[in-house]
Amino acid sequence: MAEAEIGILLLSAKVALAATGFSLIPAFAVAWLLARRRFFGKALLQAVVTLPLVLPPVVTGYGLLVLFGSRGPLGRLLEDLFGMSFAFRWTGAALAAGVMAFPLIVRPIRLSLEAVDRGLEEAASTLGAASPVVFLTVTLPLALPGLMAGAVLGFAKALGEFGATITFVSNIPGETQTLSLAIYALLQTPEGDAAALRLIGLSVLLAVGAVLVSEWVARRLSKGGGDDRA
Amino acid sequence: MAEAEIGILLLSAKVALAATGFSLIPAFAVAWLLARRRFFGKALLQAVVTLPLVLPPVVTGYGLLVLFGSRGPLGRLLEDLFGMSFAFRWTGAALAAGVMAFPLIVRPIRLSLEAVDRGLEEAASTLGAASPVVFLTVTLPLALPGLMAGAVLGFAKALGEFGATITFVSNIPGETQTLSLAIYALLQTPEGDAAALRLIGLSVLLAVGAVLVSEWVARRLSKGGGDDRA
Amino acid sequence: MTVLDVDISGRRGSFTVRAQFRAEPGVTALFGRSGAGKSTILKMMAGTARPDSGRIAAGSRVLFDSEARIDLPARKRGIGFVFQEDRLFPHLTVRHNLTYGRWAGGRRARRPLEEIVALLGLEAHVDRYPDTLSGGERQRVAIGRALLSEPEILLMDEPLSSLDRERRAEILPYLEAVAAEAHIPIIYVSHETDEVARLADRVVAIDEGRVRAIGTAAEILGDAGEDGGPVAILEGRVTGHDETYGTAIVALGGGTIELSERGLPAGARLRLRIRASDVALATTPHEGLSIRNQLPCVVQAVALEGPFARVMLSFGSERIISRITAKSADALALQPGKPVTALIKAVSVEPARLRPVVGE
Amino acid sequence: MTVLDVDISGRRGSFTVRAQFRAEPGVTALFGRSGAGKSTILKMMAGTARPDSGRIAAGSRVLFDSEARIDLPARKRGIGFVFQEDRLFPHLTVRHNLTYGRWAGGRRARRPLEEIVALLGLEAHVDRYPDTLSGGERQRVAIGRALLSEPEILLMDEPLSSLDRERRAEILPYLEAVAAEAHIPIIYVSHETDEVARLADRVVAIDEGRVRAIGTAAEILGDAGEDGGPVAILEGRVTGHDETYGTAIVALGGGTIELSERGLPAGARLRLRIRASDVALATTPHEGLSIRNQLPCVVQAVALEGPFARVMLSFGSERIISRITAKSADALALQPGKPVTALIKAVSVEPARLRPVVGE
Amino acid sequence: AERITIFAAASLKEVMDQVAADFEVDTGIETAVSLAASSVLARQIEAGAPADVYISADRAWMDWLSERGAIAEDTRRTVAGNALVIAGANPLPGGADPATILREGRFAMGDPSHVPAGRYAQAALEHFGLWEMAKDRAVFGENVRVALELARRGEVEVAIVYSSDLQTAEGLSLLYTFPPEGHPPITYQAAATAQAQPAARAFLDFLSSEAGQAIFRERGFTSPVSEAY
Ligand SMILES: Nc1ncnc2c1ncn2[C@@H]1O[C@H](COP(=O)(O)OP(=O)(O)OP(=O)(O)O)[C@@H](O)[C@H]1O
Ligand SMILES: Nc1ncnc2c1ncn2[C@@H]1O[C@H](COP(=O)(O)OP(=O)(O)OP(=O)(O)O)[C@@H](O)[C@H]1O
Ligand SMILES: [Mg+2]
Ligand SMILES: [Mg+2]
Repeated sequence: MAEAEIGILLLSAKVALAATGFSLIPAFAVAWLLARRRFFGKALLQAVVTLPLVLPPVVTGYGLLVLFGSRGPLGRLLEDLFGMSFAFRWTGAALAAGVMAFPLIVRPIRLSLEAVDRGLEEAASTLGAASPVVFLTVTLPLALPGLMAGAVLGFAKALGEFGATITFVSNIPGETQTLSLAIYALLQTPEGDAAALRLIGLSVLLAVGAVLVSEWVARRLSKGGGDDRA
Repeated sequence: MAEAEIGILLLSAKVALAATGFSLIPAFAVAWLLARRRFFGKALLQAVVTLPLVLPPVVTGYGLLVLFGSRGPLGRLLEDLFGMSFAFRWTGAALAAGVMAFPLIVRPIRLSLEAVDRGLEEAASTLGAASPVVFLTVTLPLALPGLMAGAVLGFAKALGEFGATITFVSNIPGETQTLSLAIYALLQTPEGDAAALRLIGLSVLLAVGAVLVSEWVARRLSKGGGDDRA
Repeated sequence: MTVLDVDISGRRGSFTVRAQFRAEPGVTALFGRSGAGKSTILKMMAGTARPDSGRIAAGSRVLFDSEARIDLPARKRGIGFVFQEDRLFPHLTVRHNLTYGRWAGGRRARRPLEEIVALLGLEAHVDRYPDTLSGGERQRVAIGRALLSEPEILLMDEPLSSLDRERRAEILPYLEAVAAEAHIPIIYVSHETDEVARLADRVVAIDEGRVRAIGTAAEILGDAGEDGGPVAILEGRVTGHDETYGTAIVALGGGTIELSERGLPAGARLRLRIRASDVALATTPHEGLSIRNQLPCVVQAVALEGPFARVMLSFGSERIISRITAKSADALALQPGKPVTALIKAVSVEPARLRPVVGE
Repeated sequence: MTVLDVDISGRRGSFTVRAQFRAEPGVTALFGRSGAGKSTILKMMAGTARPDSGRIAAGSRVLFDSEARIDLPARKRGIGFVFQEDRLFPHLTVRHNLTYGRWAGGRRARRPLEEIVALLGLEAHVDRYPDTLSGGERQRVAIGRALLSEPEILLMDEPLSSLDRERRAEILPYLEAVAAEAHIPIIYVSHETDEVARLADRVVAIDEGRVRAIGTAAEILGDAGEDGGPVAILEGRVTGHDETYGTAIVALGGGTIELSERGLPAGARLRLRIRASDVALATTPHEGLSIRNQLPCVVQAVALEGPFARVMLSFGSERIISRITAKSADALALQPGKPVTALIKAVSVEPARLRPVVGE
Repeated sequence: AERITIFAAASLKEVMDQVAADFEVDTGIETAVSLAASSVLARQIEAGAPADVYISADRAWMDWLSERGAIAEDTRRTVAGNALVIAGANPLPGGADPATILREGRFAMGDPSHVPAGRYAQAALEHFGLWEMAKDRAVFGENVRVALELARRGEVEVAIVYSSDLQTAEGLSLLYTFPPEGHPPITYQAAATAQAQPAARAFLDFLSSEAGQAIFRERGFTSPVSEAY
């Protein structure tokens, strides 16, 4: 494996991990709102969350470019406030991947949250647990399968994300060129096929690895139930 | 709304519906295997199912071309057996969308199936119900939320699918040019922005509509529990 | 006539079960402490848990045989199972839950739905979904669902545990009738010695996964009345009535006893349940007492149990137990061989179970 | 000392509840048929269901007040709730379920975990997950979880329904002790009149969502003994012992009664439970009988009930009920004003509840 | 070391690999090449992408950037041209003309609505009066690579592509080359962006140099037709 390929692999993993990692909490929050609250515009929120799935990725990419580019309103705001910049950086690739993965993470979590027995949460609160504690000790562990499923789908999607990423942060080797983008570049000419196949192989390995790890984790969790003792 | 745009809209809806519709049963079967059976290579199956998510869509598109093209082994087989052809047809667009949507449909169904109380299936069988009947009267209704979630995610993805579709069946107006492809094409030319925005609006409407319908159906189902009497 | 033959051993986690017993038509009670393995045995009989080895046969039908590699699926075992946790279908109305065995299980209808619904007092709830039912209502639906599946074997795991006494009193006779009419084996798990004594033809005592003892209710429960005290169970036959007072005369081993129970057909066989604490003793027959049943007995044995004395009496061929204070036993100078009069109030004698005149 | 004041009305679907009662420290039983609304009332007290209007106060702490718009969340109500369905946390071991109130609820530890585990016989199961526990084991964990949360009010919804008699006999005294020591109100739902009579200081009879009657166990259950017959409940005080035979002498309204129970402290107040069917009558005192308690009474009333006669007797200031056959009543020529001797076997008198010498 | 970022049309992948390597050897200036669709790159530059050089396969997007003042106008130049050809898997007996080749069966070409090669192909066919007859049998690929692949796999009979694309495609042979006068000139333009580093000019000069042009020609591109823009 060439050094460049290792670099691409590591970058992809970093981008996908960051995308999934940073999406999980907001996704859980949105899923919780959708599963548990009744409010005006709930269906609309669900629709908005689903949007990145429905639109061609290029559109989402352009949207991100307009909002989070170095000239975009949000991009400028974040730059000013936190010195955080997404434009044409790996962070931007992670943002794009995160946005695209978001609906895939939200749905399974919502599904799991809806399936959590409210009676158990009631029992927890009669035992004196405050809402955040009930959440951490009962709701969250019981929704874990959904969280896992969401994380796996999200991570896989983040690995494979292409359209929004290339549109938002371009295809800059070493900075934003993830596996998907590199494969795309190689596929532009027949000569690149061999190299592309190697990268595809890497992608597949990464995906299989992630799935195996997730299945293993899921099995451990379902066996143990987790040691959630505070 | 121009006539062409209506045509594109209808085609998109047709492709997405067909993709989701035809994916549901195999997706359910795969989800069932993954949720209920222990077999060698189970994690591998899960990985393979997840693959279209991980790979750049172009790769999946090429893969479909190789397998299901009119010269591809599966393409030829299907042509010979059923006179079914995918190449450059809307059916091919549906196939591409279906394959890309597949992992998104499988996961929530699997999640729901894993959450179904096996005790209820046991109870059904002690009451004399044969396995397929237990499945139809107990397992399926109880896994319905997952089926719904999978269908919504799948439909949304099918609407938005772009990379694999354009690679597999190209962009043939009236035959394979879905909303996504049309939007993409418009965005490629500097003058296309206005028209693209209109189509994006259409996409958003379609997505919001689909989500609203699904939420409504879900609410009805959870209220009634469904009249599953045979 | 189906006789159920069970001889299985198996495991659930670290818990092992080894059970062998026969259940003839009628009620066989599984009796034992919490965690003894009763539910596990039922599940193995139903086919929802798998024994490691052994054989289960219902008459000539082999349900399970590890050697012959027979393992009928649950649905082919012809069972009706009232699970300890109710296991109602949450997505079906009470009505569709009740009739599930018919529309999904293909079991033929014999008992009318209305009869069961009325018996269980579910009239107001048939179109509701289980999630809002009260605990007892859920349990009643579960009973009805099993009864309506027209089982050839009925397995009931504490079916009446969350029901009030009035409701039990309505359902119990129905279960007795089912057992008598349908002539099917009913395996009944219960902690209520009353219920067991009343219903059970046979009691299988389970302890730590093994069968500790098998016998009649009298033999097994003899030592465990409803307040923990001993109970004697006598078999008798109705010989006459006192129409004025509505009492029945029952002939027992060596005499008769008067019973305050109307409507017992003459000739009917009865099982009488007499709590040891309801039996007082006197050294001579007494007049001017409200206690009408004064049975001439002979003391067989006197066992001191702390402040109590348990006195075994023979009354003709029957055995009666009396529990009195040790002080009284001393005062009466009881010892084996001494003839005494057992005083049993007519209202203390409970007809544990009425058997049809025919049969046996 | 917390007195619980409940006055609420509310709905669950089409079912309406309207309940008003007071629960002082000690055990208040909610008694009523399946579907009467007992669980609903408990849930409203616990704060897991919301009444439409009314007020719930524990001493000076207002838990709910629709007018003052107070609605304390469940966790702040200081309750321990044993739900009818056990509601164990499936993802936590038995140990972590039991101690949940401590590590998640911030309730301070008072009772040692080991004591509760031993009481409930869960030693072998503390590190298991609930899904493989037997029905009774689950119920015991649920009881332990509530007890260990150190509640100021204990709500128990049929906590012993799936436990065997031995286990009940172990847990009941503990509950009595909790009620006595901790001086907290316990609201106890049960169908077992025995349990209720033994435990309850007060019984609230619930019927179709309303309070039908409130009173002592004697008043409410007077008409419903464990076999459906009437029961008298007398209050007495231990005055002495017979060490040789292990019996206690209890002074009642107008005399004494001998009780076969060891270890009753002299001076302790007792509640005695006497089933009407355990009381025989004689026109004269008798010798040579194993029945040691012969109380001189006066017939107050005789009511015929089919083949039975219910005889109300006054014994000093106390009331005793006797149930004999109508035939005996005629034979003894019972009528109001007639002096008779009530014969009560020492073993038939059950100390329903022991109260500490202090208190009240 | 100095480092410049080149935004180049994806179809220039091979050329850019070679050019970048040679340029670095020559000057010691490192390059990073971002390959994507011309439209995507143009919009990114307009949004402030840190690109120093833009190389477009499509004049229109260069014009679009120029209108917005996003490129250094004085550096804009045509760096290569291309020829339009018909490629197929089965070599035909010589002398075939487009009318014969395209008489029946599906053929692939770029999407004339947005892919430049498609626009040129439409123009060329119109030039021969074949467009109306052939357009319903055309398969519009999103990029040349797809069109080539379709032809190579036999999904279509032939594909209309650039001669440079044919260069490396195994199993395909040249069937016909369209005369350049039949379609608008095919040009690849390059320019430094408005905020480019000075080294961008060196890179552009390298593209126009003998060494740079040799690489283009080696890959099947033609010399830039001089053209006024
Ligand atoms: N999978 C398992 N792993 C370990 N122990 C188990 C498992 N399943 C059941 N047990 C244990 O087996 C014993 C018997 O369980 P079973 O449910 O048969 O008891 P039971 O007699 O029905 O008790 P109860 O009256 O409380 O319902 C219990 O102690 C239970 O904890
Ligand atoms: N959401 C609801 N919609 C309609 N009816 C309801 C709802 N919730 C409860 N009920 C009804 O209210 C009545 C009282 O229920 P509750 O659970 O309080 O009874 P209970 O006294 O605890 O009975 P059990 O002894 O059977 O547990 C029941 O008949 C029940 O069906
Ligand atoms: Mg059990
Ligand atoms: Mg209840």
